Amino acid sequence: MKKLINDPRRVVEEMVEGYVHAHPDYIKQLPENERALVTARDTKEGKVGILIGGGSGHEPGFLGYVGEGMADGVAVGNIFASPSPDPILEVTKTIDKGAGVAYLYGNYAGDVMNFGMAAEMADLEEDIEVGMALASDDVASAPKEEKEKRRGIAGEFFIYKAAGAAADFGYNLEEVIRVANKANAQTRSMGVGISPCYLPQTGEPSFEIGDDEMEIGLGHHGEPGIEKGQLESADSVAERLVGDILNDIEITEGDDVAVLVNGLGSTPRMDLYIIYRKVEQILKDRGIQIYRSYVGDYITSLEMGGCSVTLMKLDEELKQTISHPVDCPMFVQK
Amino acid sequence: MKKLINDPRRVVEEMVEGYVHAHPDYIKQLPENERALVTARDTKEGKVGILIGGGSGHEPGFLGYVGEGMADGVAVGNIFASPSPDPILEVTKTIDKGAGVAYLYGNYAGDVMNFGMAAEMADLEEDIEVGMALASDDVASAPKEEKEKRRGIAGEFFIYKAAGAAADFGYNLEEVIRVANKANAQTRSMGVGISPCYLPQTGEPSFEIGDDEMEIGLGHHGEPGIEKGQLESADSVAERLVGDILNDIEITEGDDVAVLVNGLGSTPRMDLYIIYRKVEQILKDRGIQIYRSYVGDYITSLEMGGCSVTLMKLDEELKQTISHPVDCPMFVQK
Amino acid sequence: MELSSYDLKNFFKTVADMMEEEKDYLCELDRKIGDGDHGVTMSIGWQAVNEILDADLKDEEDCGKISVAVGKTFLSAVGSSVGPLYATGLMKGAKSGKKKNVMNELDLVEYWVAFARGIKERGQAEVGEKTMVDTLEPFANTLEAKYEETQKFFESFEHAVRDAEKGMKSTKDIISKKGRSSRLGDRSIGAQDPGATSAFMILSAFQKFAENRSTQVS
Amino acid sequence: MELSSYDLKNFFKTVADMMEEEKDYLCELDRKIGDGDHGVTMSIGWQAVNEILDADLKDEEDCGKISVAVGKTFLSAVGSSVGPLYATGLMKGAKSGKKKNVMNELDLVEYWVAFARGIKERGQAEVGEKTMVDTLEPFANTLEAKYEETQKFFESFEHAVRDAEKGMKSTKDIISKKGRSSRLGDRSIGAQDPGATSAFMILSAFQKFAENRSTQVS
Ligand SMILES: Nc1ncnc2c1ncn2[C@@H]1O[C@H](COP(=O)(O)OP(=O)(O)O)[C@@H](O)[C@H]1O
Ligand SMILES: Nc1ncnc2c1ncn2[C@@H]1O[C@H](COP(=O)(O)OP(=O)(O)O)[C@@H](O)[C@H]1O
Ligand SMILES: [Mg+2]
Ligand SMILES: [Mg+2]
Ligand SMILES: [Mg+2]
Ligand SMILES: [Mg+2]
Repeated sequence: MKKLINDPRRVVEEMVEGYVHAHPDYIKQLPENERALVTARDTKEGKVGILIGGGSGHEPGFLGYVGEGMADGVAVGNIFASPSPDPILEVTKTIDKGAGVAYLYGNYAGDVMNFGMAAEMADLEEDIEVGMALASDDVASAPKEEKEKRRGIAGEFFIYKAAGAAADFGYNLEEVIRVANKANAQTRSMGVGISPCYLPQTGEPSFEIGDDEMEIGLGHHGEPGIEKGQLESADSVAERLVGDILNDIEITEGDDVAVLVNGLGSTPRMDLYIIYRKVEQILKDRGIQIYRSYVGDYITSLEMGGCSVTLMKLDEELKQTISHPVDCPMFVQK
Repeated sequence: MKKLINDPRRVVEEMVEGYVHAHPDYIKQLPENERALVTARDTKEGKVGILIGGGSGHEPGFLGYVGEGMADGVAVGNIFASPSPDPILEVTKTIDKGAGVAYLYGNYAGDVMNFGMAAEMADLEEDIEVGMALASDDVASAPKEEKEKRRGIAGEFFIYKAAGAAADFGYNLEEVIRVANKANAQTRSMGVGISPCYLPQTGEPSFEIGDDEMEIGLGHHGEPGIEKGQLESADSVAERLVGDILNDIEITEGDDVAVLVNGLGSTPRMDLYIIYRKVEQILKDRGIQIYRSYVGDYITSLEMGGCSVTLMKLDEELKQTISHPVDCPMFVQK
Repeated sequence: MELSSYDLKNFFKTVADMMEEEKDYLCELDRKIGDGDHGVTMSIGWQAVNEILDADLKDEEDCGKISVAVGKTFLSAVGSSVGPLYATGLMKGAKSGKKKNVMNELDLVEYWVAFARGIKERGQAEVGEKTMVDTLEPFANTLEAKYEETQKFFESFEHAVRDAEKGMKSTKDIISKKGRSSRLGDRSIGAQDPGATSAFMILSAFQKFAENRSTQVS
Repeated sequence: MELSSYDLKNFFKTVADMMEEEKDYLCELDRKIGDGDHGVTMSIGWQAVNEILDADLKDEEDCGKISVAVGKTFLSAVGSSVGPLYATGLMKGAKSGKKKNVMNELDLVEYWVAFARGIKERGQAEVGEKTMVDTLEPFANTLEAKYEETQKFFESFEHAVRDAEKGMKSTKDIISKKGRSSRLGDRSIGAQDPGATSAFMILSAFQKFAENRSTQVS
């Protein structure tokens, strides 16, 4: 393992420190809790607050997505570990503008418990209304019939985008949560890993993989996938990933989708665009229309190699949320 | 070497194909030459055309920077190889709006010859006025006295930004070139590599490096640097890089700078922000003011590990160019 | 057998030391079926506990308050899955130590039963789903039953820890149904659950600590 | 000795084949002091040449036009440093083949001298700067002088290639002053320049091709 870090035990603190100093007009740390970050811009009274969060090591996820049009605040966990309720609660208190706060996070045991505890505390101690929407877009992580058991991976990006826009549109908390849940219901992801990441504190590879192998359906914390296979060409990989998605959700001729080809950390943009090329061909062949595409590192796993493909099936409302402008330190859309 | 590609000989074609299909409202390929890409938006008559280019494998450099506020077109080379004069000339013809075209590229023997030939052809065959500004920001690549021999690395980003803004401001060709040259004169970069990249066609690592070593001052094509050293902490690396820069250009108390901490491809954002943290501390200690910071993968070397630090010393005019909004497929600034 | 607030703090320090030693092993287990961080998380949490024991809790003598503070500290430091789980255990256990400088054997039985049941409730897992509940549930059942039957603390605890160990080992052969590893299906078979392992370590550490304590005293 | 347009095309095909074989070696040289792509670039360029020889140039009989087209094709396909360099060489050489279906010995001497000098002019490099000019300049000087002196083509070419080889080998021991490797300073010592090597390969391939050609004919 080779990293440009100092003390492995302090990577999250130092990253956050660097981050807030790099973008002072975008983001600030709350004095109450250094893992609680909120937008530095003024947010409208009466707007639903959007709170995101999860473990560190997924940058730009999640702290990179605080800003206009997406989240108002983020709770930052240790590497690959849910934040504790404390920073979640502090962010909640700060970003509540009287309309309640929507918690958006991935469906992981740890996040469910910590965000759940924070929501209880927000209700009981602070009298703030909290709504929750969980991302469960990873097709590989449970059978179709048990979608609610699936984990959230890169598709979380679309859910933030949708809910962030909805809040900006002036929707109330219930409506924001409805949009977030709809976005999640319409979103599917499928990933492949070709090289592991290394936790700074252990220095060990997150998974073992042969020189000519790929791990299909792996989680974005290096959790084993559903199948180890021979490393194949970009076209075959794209076919496999898109195939699994289209087997899972009905998207047919004339439908509109948003596409995300997401790098896991060390995959060059070159490779991602080569994957995108095939994804586009497959969709085009089926008469599916691409409304907007995102290609790059959106939710990573440190320096893991590989990528995921995400499709979100769009109705008019979701199209509006996709087109809504965003201004975050790590993601800007005009 | 593990990559998500198809035929290694066709990576550039396939990447470009994926890229133009992913962002059809941003960019289009010229029918005359598939390596010639221009903005899909209308550009004002009378605006100086900004043409950038260089080898592939540096994405988002260079094709990612075509869009409003930066470049009007790009000529795409093979991996780590200058584009030939053909696509440069085709782009020139398309983006000339009667005010001439500025060629911005890094100071490499190949680019100098190919862009030079294209400029001659533009003049002789097409009667288009061409101006040229070369990036030579890499402190490690020649002594101070021979700055004109230095190669261009991540600092090219600032030069595109400055010249792109100047063209938008309505400056004429001479003025755009003046701003680009000033930006270059005020910009210094220094990089460090910790793991190699792999050319798709050879599958070989671009340089050899021990498990506990770093290569200081390496080029962004894997050219050897000035010194191999023990891999050190992020803070020491930041001190070394910034130290070398500040020994090379006088930036003192009260001066304003733009900062770029650039990842070479496989370095997590976490590590980049940890480097940034120290860079900011060093500058702050010296009373140098940070006007704006950029942290991420701006000009990469495929999946190389490591980073570079770039400082651009700002006067009022350069500040304006830094603040100017940009809308490119791989970089947006509001 | 009695346990003073001083002993209780010392026990928590023993756990902190142990987790430093076991962290690589716990990470290795978690790499096989999870995200490889269980040892790191336990280490971060227990080091934070270690610090607060020497600071805010230095002069605290209320066993209940100590256990609550340890739980909250652990949770704040780690979040993760095990933050809420162990924190809930420690906070539920705290009730039997409330306003006590010394806990007697019955208090201790109640403490550990509440610890185990609290975790189960928080995580909503059942035995057989390959989680720490596979360690904790048989432990709590045996401890409660044996102590009621025999009124012998050490014997009961020993039995309970033995059943905890069986439970922990049983996680090797079952398919995970909860937490990260639940996505693995058959591929989770053969790997022992990291949380089941750390839970066993804590229980067995307490057994040794208490036995030592009583030999020193007698 | 005479070379027909058919021979010229065959010679270029020989170079294309050779570059496929040598590409790994050339990349390896370039990895030491450059960016590791010289073999790849030569391969891409000469494969493109190979294709055009079978297509657009199939029925072309003007040696000048052939050489110009080969140069342009090479340049378009590769860009890079060597694109403009070799393309300029091929286009400058073309002059002595202009409107000729067959080139005689004097034409060939002029061709290769112009080839070498054209490259030098394009790259603005001097002998001793660790580039292909270290191969090409002594080659051209010897070829020109020897042929003027002896009027013997093969002997002169052989001498010239021998000096080219010496020039190529000399690049091992000098510090680079041009191109990517010029940033290396002392660290460039010990590595032979890739461009000097590929240039030598082309010249020596021509020597062999011409010798073969003349044996076949005689
Ligand atoms: N719902 C749950 N109920 C009980 N234990 C659980 C539950 N979810 C996870 N666990 C336990 O947590 C352990 C993993 O802990 P850890 O690796 O620290 O957290 P994370 O999975 O968030 O990385 C598992 O081995 C399992 O024993
Ligand atoms: N200015 C120059 N004049 C002559 N030869 C040069 C010059 N610059 C570079 N070269 C030659 O080009 C070779 C490198 O070619 P190649 O690797 O294909 O291009 P690049 O350096 O652009 O990757 C060098 O070994 C050197 O011989
Ligand atoms: Mg975890
Ligand atoms: Mg090159
Ligand atoms: Mg874990
Ligand atoms: Mg090269």
